[in-house]
Amino acid sequence: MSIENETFRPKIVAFCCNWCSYAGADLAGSSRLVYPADVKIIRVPCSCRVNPMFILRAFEKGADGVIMCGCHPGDCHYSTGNYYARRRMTLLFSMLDFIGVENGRTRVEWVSAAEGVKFSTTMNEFVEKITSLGPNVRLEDLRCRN
Amino acid sequence: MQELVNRAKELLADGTVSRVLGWKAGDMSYNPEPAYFNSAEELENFVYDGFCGANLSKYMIEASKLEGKTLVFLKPCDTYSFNQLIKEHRVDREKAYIIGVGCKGKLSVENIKAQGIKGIESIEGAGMNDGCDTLTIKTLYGDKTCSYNDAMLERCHVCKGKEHQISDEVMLESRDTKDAERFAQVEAIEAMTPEEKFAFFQKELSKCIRCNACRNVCPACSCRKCVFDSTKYDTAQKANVTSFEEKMFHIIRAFHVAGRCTDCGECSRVCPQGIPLHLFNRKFIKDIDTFYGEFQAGEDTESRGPLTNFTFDDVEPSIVGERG
Amino acid sequence: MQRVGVFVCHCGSNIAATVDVKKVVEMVSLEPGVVHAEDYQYMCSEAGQARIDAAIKEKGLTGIVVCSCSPRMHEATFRKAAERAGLNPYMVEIANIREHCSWIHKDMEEATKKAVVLARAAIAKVNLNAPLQPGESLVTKRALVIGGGIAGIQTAIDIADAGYEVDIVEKTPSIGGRMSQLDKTFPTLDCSACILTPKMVEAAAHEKITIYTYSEVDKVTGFVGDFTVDIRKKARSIDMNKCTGCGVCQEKCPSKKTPSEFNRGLNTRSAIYTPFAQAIPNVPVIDRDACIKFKTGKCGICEKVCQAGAIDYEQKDEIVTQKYGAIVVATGFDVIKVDQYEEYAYSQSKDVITSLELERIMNAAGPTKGHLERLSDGKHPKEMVFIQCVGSRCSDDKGKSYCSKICCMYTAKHAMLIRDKYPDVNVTVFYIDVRTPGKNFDEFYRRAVEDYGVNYIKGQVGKVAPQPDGSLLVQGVDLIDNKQILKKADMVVLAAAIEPEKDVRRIATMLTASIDTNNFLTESHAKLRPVESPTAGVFLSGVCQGPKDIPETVAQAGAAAVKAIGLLAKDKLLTNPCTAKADELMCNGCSTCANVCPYGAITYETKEINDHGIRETRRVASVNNALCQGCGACTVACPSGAMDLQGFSNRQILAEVDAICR
Amino acid sequence: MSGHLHEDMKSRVIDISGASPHKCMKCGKCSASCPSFDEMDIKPHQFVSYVNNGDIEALMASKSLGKCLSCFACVERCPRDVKPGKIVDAARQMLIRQQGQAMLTPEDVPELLDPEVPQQLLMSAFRRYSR
Repeated sequence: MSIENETFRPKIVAFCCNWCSYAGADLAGSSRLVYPADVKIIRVPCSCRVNPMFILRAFEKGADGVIMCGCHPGDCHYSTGNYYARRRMTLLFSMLDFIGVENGRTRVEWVSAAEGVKFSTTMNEFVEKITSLGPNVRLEDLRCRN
Repeated sequence: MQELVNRAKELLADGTVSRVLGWKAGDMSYNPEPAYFNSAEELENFVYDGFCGANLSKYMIEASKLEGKTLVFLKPCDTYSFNQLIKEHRVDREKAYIIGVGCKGKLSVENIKAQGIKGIESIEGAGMNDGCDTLTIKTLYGDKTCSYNDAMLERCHVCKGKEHQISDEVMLESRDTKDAERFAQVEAIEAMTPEEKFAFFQKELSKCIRCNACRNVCPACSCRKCVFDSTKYDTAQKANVTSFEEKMFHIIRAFHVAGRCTDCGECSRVCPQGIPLHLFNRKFIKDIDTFYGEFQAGEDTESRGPLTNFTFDDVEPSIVGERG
Repeated sequence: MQRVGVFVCHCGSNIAATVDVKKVVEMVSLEPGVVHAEDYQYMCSEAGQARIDAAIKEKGLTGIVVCSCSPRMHEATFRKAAERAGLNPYMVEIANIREHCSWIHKDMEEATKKAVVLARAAIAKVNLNAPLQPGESLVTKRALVIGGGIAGIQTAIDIADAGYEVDIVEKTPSIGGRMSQLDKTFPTLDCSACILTPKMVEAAAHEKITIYTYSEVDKVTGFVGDFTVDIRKKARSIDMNKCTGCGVCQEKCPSKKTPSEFNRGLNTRSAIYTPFAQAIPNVPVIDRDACIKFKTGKCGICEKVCQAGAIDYEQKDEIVTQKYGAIVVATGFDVIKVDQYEEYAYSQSKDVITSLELERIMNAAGPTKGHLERLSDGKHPKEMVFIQCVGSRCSDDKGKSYCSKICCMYTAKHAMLIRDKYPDVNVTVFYIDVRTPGKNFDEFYRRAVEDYGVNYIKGQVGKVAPQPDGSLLVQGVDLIDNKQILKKADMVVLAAAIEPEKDVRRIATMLTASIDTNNFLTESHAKLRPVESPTAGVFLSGVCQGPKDIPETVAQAGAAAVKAIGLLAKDKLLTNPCTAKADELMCNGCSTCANVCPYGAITYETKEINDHGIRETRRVASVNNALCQGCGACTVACPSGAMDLQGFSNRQILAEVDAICR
Repeated sequence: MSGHLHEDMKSRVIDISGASPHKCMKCGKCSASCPSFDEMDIKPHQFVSYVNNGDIEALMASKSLGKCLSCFACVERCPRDVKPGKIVDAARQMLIRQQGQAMLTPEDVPELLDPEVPQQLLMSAFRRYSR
């Protein structure tokens, strides 16, 4: 593989809740539904375990996109976790938009344990989106001294 | 101002309170600072004028641990912070005797300097009995004048109102100072292109020297130990240009106080670099109001904050992209 | 820093065909903390586990990373293996390089790279793992069964026979469920009531079983071993202790126009009613929407005729709160609405009926007293057409994607019974496939064809058109003969798809049990844990889990009972040690965490804290490990980061993030 | 004809029709619903096999193309969302394109308008007789 001609391959972190989305990703696997290897999944017990700091940290360390998947609202294994996660992520994403980080580098998708197809299509879409946005420089570079 | 001192002496004398929390004169006439007064004699140094912007509610966290009651002077906007601290069990209402003190808009010497006035020796016209229209500034280069309103802090132009949310008694008159829309600045930034937004914040945040003044003054940032000093997030380093906290500090700080910030504006007031830090907080407040209904932290001491609450049909995070 | 051992599984060719396992071993050996790395054909096999055991002992490993299939599959296996070798089981992390890597990527180089990254993340995490000890919680020795059909009844009897108290909650006025509506059962053709009624009586008479009919589950809190459930006993308007079940009230009730739910609306019932003669309990309820007394304040006839003085118009809903160790869901099914298939003219003609309606027509206690007759004119039919797969196996938005499983067999049953009792009736069945797996099932179907002369046609019906003469013109196709068929029929029977009871979504939400897109409850493992819900302490019985016939339902009911008994037999349960924990030195005591905790697991205590030499009385959070389920909502709500989640700590997750982004 | 061309025509039919022949479970409800069944040489339920086998030429040569009324009962009633009627429609379009003739142009339509004529008929006629 030559370095010069290497096309941009994004680094993508996916936080998946253990009960629905991680199982959905497993189902995508057992159904052999292909999505790019750029996506790496981190298992968390619930979407409400995802601290906005984790997402910012990923960006800071060079991630180009971060996606969080959880149970559908109403189906949370812990009944209410994803409702809190939904508010947190809405506000965080809005703040990132406010400081000029491109829309679309972050995403939340509700994926049930039965939705292997949805998991796979979501990841394909997300990788495509991030690839089109190119490498993430803004979050890495927010405070560089001029 | 003298009536405040007199009342404080009375309350000390009859044993209602053990000490007084107020402001004392600083080295210049425009920089009074928060201070405890334990006796009538000490109260001779007490001041209260247009430069007493400091929000004393956060000091009540420590004062709540002391023996006896503390008399604290709270301006209308400070009372929101105090209520929020009651909600979070950080201050003890029983340990406080609150005099809700009137406010005619607080001043910033930076705003005066920004008008090209240099070599300031003293400033007159900032007292509670003055007319609040013109400040007379004695400088090395002669007397200058400046309109009171032009010298006011940004937060006073979008004042939340003259009512004290909590108090044992109220003294001195307040004045309407609101002459701007609270969210106008936020909206102006929202209207920018992503490139412009990014350039704006990159410029502002690049000034940050991580002095932590914003954190230290913020009544919502009252954690015993801040996550930025904690080993649990690997974020404890200071002033390292490539570190995590360096880039994300202000976003995370704003997120941590989201739903709890009363918009008291102290962060922007104390920033030595003049970064408009209140913009982060106010953006969250605006979003919370639009997405989840109007909410003013500190209006009461019971209700659930917007981030510890939800409805089944809250907006999805994708609204951020859809809004365009 | 741990002494980490990494074990890379080939999973036969499942992993090894796409991931270069040798390369993974080589790469992970370079990671900090890794002192041992190897690969093996099947890590989960006994030999594979023995290798882990040996490496732990020989190399003094303190942390294990297994690169294999999903942790949902074998995390428990490898934890046990580590424990046997003397390591704390929570020092094991899994890198999922099968479902999340080898199975979805085609390019070996790419897949290998990704596998290495996933392994690195697991290594970074395990380096920060700490030994965890499970806590203990007590088990309430009582089970709740939701639903009083054959599934619920069988489960309850089996649990009660093992010596445990069982409560059945049934929303209708009587237990019995769908099976009580059936006339005969396949493949032996015995009468449904004859085999069900004794079971109902047995349940009712069992000293360990309490039956709440006309009742619903209102609220569920708690967790495995210690659920607290509110049961709403809806106002029956009858004092159950006084009623003798004489039935006079039902006879005299002047309001008799309400469609009978039990007879699928084919006839009517009175406002005060028991759904059917063998109802248990044999105590009526007053349908307050239909009762004249409740609607106008006048009437009160039932009260006057009741010799026992059992009528109580003032009765109110009553909430019974009870603790349970295990909950079995047996909520059953209903048939879908067929009026959406306009081509079958169900809503246009009374003589187009569903199979369940035919059951009632064939039943001696049904609306026609068991005589096969057209509902439009009471005439005896000569030609009957059965249409299979109505709403089953559909990929449109009207029907269900699954096979309803029971229709082929009950249609053969109906056809056979009709031909047996009325040899003058011609019976035609339009089918797509005849599916008869099951003991003596295909023989049963063949008997219908060979011995009873039922005319099976492979092909679907496109349209049923009611004719002016009252007959039905059926337009179908014979795919074998490649001919279109026009057939005049007197009755058409639709094998409507079955679907889970409407209530099941509400119940699943209360139980935090997963449910699939068809509203069937999800089992913990499709093959190996078919009667357990992924929510601990919740078990599945009957059609709520997927389409089943009676023998399968009864078998599954017994299996669910055994699982529940296995739980109830324990005095204590080990609790998940991955719970939240507050750092008292950092805690502000602000109550934010308690506001988001769904289990009420966080309380506050005011205690003396020694903060690096400073002694202070502080309000600090404390987590009840038995209540905490480890969701982590509190950890993010906590402004100071004092609250952390064991097993998924901030540092562990950040280490994974860092490893992935490296 | 080369296999490649077979595949090409097959994918063209699928593209034009938006049909999903692989979803068919051979229930025959399309043929059971078809008002022109008896006049067709290739029956509606057989359309999918022709597509699946790539035998589009035979389909294009079939009488059924002219016999199909485009009533779309088969499309409406198909439980698997296969759309057999659309396959015929697609084959017809391909035939017209091959012959390179349009028997109906948009300009002709206004003259043919008649309040009695259902719009659906016009649309299907247009689909059938124009390129």
